Amino acid sequence: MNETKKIQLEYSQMESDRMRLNVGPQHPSTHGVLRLEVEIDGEIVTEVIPHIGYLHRCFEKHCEKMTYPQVIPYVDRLDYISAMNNEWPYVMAVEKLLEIKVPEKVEYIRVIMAELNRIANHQIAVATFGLDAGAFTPFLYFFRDREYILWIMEKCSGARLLFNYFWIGGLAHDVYPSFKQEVLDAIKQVRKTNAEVMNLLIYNKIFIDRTANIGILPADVAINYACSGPTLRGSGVKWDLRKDDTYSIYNRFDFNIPVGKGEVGQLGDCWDRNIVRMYEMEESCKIIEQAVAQMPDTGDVKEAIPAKLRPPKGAEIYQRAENPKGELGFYVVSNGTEKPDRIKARGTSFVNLSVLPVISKGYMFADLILILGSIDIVLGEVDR
Amino acid sequence: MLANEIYEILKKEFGDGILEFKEEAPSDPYISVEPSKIFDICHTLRDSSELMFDYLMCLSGLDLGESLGIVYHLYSFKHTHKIVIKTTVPKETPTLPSVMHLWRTADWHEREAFDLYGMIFSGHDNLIRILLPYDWEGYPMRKDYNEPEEYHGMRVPY
Amino acid sequence: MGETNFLIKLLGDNLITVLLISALPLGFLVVYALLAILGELKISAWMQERVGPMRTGWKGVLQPLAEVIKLIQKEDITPDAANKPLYNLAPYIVFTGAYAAFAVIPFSEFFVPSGINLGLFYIFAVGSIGAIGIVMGGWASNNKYTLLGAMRSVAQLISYEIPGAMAILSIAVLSSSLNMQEINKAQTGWFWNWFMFGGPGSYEKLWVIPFTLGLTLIYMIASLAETNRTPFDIPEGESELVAGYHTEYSGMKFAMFFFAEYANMFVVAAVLVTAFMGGWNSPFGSFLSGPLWGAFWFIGKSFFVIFVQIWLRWTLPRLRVDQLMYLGWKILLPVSFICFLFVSLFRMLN
Amino acid sequence: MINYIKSIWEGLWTVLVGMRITLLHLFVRNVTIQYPKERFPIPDGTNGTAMARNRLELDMDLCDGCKRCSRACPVNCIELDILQVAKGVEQPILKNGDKRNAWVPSYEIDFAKCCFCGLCTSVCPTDAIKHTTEFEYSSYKRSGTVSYYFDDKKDYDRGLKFSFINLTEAEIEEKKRVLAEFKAQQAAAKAAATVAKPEAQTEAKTE
Amino acid sequence: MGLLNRLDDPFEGGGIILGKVEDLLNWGRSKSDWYLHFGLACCAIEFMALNASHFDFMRFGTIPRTSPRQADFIMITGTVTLKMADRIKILYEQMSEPKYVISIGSCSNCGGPYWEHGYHVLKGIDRIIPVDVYVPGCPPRPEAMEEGMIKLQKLIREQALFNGKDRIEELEAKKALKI
Repeated sequence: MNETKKIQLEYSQMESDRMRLNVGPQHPSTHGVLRLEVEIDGEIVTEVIPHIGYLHRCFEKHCEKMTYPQVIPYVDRLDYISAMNNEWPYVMAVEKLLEIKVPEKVEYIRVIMAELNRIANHQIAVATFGLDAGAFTPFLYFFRDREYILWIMEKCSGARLLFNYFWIGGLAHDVYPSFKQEVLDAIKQVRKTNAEVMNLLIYNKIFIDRTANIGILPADVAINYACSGPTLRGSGVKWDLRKDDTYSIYNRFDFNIPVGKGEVGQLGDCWDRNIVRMYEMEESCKIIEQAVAQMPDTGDVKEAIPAKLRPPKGAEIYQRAENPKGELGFYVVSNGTEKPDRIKARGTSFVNLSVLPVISKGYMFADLILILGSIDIVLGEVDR
Repeated sequence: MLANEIYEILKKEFGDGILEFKEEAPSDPYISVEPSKIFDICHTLRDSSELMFDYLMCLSGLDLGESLGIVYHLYSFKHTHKIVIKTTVPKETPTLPSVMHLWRTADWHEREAFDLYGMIFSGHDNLIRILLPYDWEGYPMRKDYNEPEEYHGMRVPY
Repeated sequence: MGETNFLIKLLGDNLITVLLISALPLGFLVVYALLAILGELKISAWMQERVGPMRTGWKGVLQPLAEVIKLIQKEDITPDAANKPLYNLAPYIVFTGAYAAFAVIPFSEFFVPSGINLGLFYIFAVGSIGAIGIVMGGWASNNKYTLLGAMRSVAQLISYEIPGAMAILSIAVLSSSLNMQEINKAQTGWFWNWFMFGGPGSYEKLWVIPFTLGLTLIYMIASLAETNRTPFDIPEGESELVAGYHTEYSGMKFAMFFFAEYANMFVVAAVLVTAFMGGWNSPFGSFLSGPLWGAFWFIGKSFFVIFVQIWLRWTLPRLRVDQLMYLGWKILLPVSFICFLFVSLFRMLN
Repeated sequence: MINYIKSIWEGLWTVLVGMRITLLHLFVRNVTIQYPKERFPIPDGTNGTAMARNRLELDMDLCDGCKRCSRACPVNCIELDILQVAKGVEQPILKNGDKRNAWVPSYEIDFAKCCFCGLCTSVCPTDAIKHTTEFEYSSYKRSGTVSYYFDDKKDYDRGLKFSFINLTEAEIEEKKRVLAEFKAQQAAAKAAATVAKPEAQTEAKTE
Repeated sequence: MGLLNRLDDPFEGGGIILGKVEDLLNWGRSKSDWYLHFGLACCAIEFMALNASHFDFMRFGTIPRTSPRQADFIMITGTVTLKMADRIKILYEQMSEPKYVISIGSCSNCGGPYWEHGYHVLKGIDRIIPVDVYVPGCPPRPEAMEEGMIKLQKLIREQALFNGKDRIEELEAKKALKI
């Protein structure tokens, strides 16, 4: 079944009726409330027009009305699957505006939390990708493991999904005594399930046939569309903000940047984007192991939290960090009061989704769903 | 390459088109430019071999009171340097050239800026609303925006 | 006919008997469908380290009953733009196709509703009626998703009928009969007499075993496609076509499709069991064999096959429609031809 | 041809590998926690963990009406009124021994709006407002108000707005009256003082 | 006429057979609830967790359906924007009777965190469709959603089919009289 090449469309010779299909906003596999206007010829997609904004929750307007700490709950709700990673660039941006130095222990806890959340996010991404392909069981195995990670986060922050844990200058709560051991147990479980899913789903022949050689995204197109994260790395571009524009304490850890290699198909296909996520989970496990070993036991996580938050007037900063989905940036403009003048979130999924019409043309309708799944979007971040 | 060197290069090429260069901690250094020249400047930024800004990180709209601002955050994969380009347009005639054909990612960013702030990007292929419904009125991120009372028979305020 | 049906022996050949004979599979079907629904829910749950329905009766055993009661009460919507006669007729046609196949299924040595000589042929003929119902339902719903689902379904059914028929044809060659009861009788004895293992014979049959095993596998795959189950559930592929051809159906009409799917599962399992796995024969020679034990073995084996179907469903991802065609036409069909060739050769040599 | 056979073999083999994994899971003990009978361990602030952020609870005997929670709330779901304590006339104390500065005659949290971010609990100086581990208060109505101290605590079907007042209407009236009297007294005293002062001044001037 | 008494008065006297039938029908409906596979925002992720092994929503007899026609109830899990509101109304209308709605989370209860400045957020799903159970939380724990489900099942169990009025309303009226 390796003959599934991109089907060449020659409409000059083959005139046939095209059907306009409306996929979404309520559709089981648009990952939320995305609407795709699809033009299909038989089963072949000839045009895709994404219509977004069905979850436009006025994030940027809310930011103007809130004080700096009050924005954090709203930042959580952007990419609600990886809320810790969302909070981080925002908190870093404000810390840079205020020129706050964060204590050592806080940095380590932040790294551990962000990487745990990265694992949780990739678990959902791979799980829903498998679900799009019709495999339901790996989905539940991943969600079972994700639960163990969420328990750790809940014990630290008090919430299961939207944590409000990273505060400007510190953390909302210190970690609990058995934290390190539980984190190590959780990543042990993650590795076990990953090995299982590799056999059950990723290297399954049907799955390979479904996902290899479709949705090919060349590296230059990816950069021109400003794709980032696994979407870009799946195309073979070795670029990770944690290494290439390093922030926090990531330069202390030893980890690789997995890139797509075109192992079973062409470089930059859906399978490559997916396998990058699987390998990244392993890299995150490595980072966590190192961070747990190096983390200082003592220290106050709240000591650097400022009492008054008034960044200098006119100061502005664009801070980006490696979200599980790619580059998440916050452009923060201060007007000298305790409320920001403007916060713009550069949503990773928003940018990554814009490449969908380009890479899904000429494939079959069933492939469109998989290509969408392989980009791993979250509508909260697309629409903001 | 440092920001002031980039400024020198641009200043040499565009002269009056470049208005200001500002670099003070904690803010990012930025170059503010003439809005009508933005396409040419961005073209140089993208294609000249020593700059090579191939990655548009972010394009944001701003409400500055009397005028609207547009901010471009650029990054270069090759040289790993970044720069911020700023420009302002008056609120009454918020027109400036589109950079969509330089960086395709600007397509949706510009549509979003049009949607929320009402800037007109001339040269954009498909400048329609993106986040809000197509029949929405007004530009909600402007500071003088008032919430509508009703939309399609549904009450909007709480 | 008399000797294959204990009811005729008991009550004589009259109208009441005929009605009773036709009602018996229906009763069985209802009980079976409830069990299969429960089995599907529970087995999928256990495979995923869950527990499945737990709050309906003891450990959730009454769950399917609750579903039937609920489905009876649901409002029956007919879309305004639908073609009403066809729309209303379609679920019944699908169900009829599935139910009619029960007429020739030999449940036991002494019970087969109708022991006609063209049993296998009849099953294949009747099995295709379902496709008409599906395409009727999909087209009449006047919905793009249902139409796509129906089109895919028909393409799939037709292309998988051929390898399935080739597999069954080999059995007809081996047993030199199309009567399902005869095929069963040919496999009497220990389980190595099943046609899955080359049928009755001595050591000479050893070389044909790989081919008959292959045919079993081919029929298994083809039957999955015919019942629209994963990995071939493309017509109702949830991730792309919402719910496929029955997207617009609700209430009892949807229940008909639902029942028909489970009935079809049993029919293909029964054919597989009859043709390849000895039907109502005990696997251990004369141990536990007899008319009632026959029914037990037959239903037990069928349930095992259904378990495998459920097992596969919760393991595999779904194929794409062109890959499905590829698998059907370019892999299953040639392989089944080769197997058929060698089986015929074997038959000729003996 | 070799590729053809190899791909068939790969297909069969990977399917078998997958089937083995799911079959093994069939015999693994399930992890489900059957909610109404069994409970998940919810972190409750002991052993160094954070408090799980579920329904808020207010200890009225600790609340001094400082309004910090209401200001910190990003969604403005906390609404409260305060009534000054008539200092001198009455000297109530809080549970923790401090002097009470204000009575709180109305304190409502609308859990339909609340975003459970925990900012209100972090700013409370007396720890009066706290998150609890309770999450079972779904309701058939949204708009109704549950009076936390007076209603039966098992019966939360009345709504999602919680009123945390432990004063009865009569008590509130009483407090208002006392305050009004006190204020009137103070005003009178002030007036007397202001009247007295100029007199004294004029007296002083004339002298 | 004892049997038919229940038609008018479900609580007093006779009506055993109809009462039993009603109980059976209600039992069937309450134990077999198929929900519309439908996620909107943050709560949908917790809803996915609810379907996963640790919580196992299927214990309650629920099965996800992708088509609204076959669904018995819909869980509004997340922020409903004005752009989306029309669609949800259509979805609700496409569902076949009897149908129920559970509103999950602050956003669908009344706009949640976005109730004050959200120019594009519908402030409460009950402005467009009737809601049976409100589950508070942002997002609610999966157990809280299960509790909402139990409340919905209780509501269905206590519905009166043969006199057109909801039993729950009458019960509440009686309760109010007694108090």
